[in-house]
Amino acid sequence: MITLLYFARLREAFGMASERIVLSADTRTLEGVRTMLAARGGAWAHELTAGRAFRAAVNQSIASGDTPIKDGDEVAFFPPVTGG
Amino acid sequence: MITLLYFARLREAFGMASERIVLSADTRTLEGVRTMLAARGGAWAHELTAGRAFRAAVNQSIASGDTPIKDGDEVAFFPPVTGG
Amino acid sequence: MAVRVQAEDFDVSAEIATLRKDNPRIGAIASFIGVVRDLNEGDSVAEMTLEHYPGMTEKSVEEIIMQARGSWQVMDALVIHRIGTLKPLDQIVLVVVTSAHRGDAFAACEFIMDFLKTRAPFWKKEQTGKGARWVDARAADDAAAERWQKQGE
Amino acid sequence: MAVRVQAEDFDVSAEIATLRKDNPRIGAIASFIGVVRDLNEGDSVAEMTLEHYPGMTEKSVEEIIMQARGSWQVMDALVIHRIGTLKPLDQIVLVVVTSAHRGDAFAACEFIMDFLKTRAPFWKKEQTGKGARWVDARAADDAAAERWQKQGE
Repeated sequence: MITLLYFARLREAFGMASERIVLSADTRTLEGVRTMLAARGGAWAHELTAGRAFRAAVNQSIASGDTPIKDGDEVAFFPPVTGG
Repeated sequence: MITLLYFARLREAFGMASERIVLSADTRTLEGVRTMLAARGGAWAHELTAGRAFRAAVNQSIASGDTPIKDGDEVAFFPPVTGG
Repeated sequence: MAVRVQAEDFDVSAEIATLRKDNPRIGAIASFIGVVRDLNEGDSVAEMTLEHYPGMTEKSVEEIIMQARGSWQVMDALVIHRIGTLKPLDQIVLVVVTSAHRGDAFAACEFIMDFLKTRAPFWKKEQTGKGARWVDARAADDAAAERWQKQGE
Repeated sequence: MAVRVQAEDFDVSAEIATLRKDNPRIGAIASFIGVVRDLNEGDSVAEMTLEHYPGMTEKSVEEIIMQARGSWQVMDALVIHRIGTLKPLDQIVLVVVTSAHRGDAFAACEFIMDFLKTRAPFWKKEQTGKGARWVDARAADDAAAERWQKQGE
């Protein structure tokens, strides 16, 4: 199981703030998680493609496609930040 | 007549904060005023020589040796500033 | 070092007094306050809502402050970032840095602020005359943050 | 734009509120407070006395602010400099700059502060364990001011 969190525009687009999913045996990186989510189609396919401006964090640190994912991780997807 | 003002260390060294003097006919620049004051000897000669760190203003603007001086001007001598 | 994410407003004088802790080695206090403007990208803004990523926000801002401490002589630093609904003229963010000298205080304060704009997980949704919209990250902000990375290379 | 030379202390929150005048175009407020340290050049400082050149002080600081307005997008600026006798922990100087954007606010605030240290006619006399002494101008301060002139060339 991993925890998935969505923020701001992505939270609205997906219609949910978080979910818990079981990691398939061949999903070992952040890119694997993204591919799996994009395969849901609809807003998931639209928002989580390479051309879109989104960011991801693994266990609350900014992560990239090759960041390893393991059971128990907290994985977040969100738009570029606009604080301050 | 011109007004002379002295600040900080120079005020203490000269034992006065201000004075009014009559400009001699051949004193037409700030350098001329400095030469005239340095000719008084003692602290005046000591403080107002080229090697010492002092600054001057004419009519409340930082001035240099060739700044013209005319009757009615306010001329100030002081050490480098240390505000803030 | 303190990082606070809160809905409540703040008072810069009171925060500075707390941060100084009567430390007589402090000679310089640089601070920055961000406030809500009534105009963004040419549209009038009635109000905005700030959302954040609890946990990651505090962690990332603490990391930013540690990085500032590594680059400049910093006595202490405070970051307050508000969340929730804010209106024009409301204060959004406060950064205060104390130091012995002003150059370090200014540099560290601006560094922290630039990273808050580009790295800390906050998002703004504006209510404008044309409806609600999420604010896009500005290229100028990314450039400001990148400047620091180049200097550090 | 306001320049004040005064013996009285100041409150940064109150001064910022006055300077903002509820202008909703302001997005950024950079401020700097200089305070008296208990140590200078390795000697403990019990108190200091600040002397200035009335008239020239206000004139030169106003000129500095005008110069900052020419270089950056500045909404308004405030400078307060205290004179008289001050003790460690006392506030000496306040510079506040309001702007639409943070880069301009930071740059103008630091610019004004650097010039206050090097050009405005203030002098400090410290009372230390070794007796009273006039503070010498620091080469580092001259270098900080010179940096701006080079950028302007």
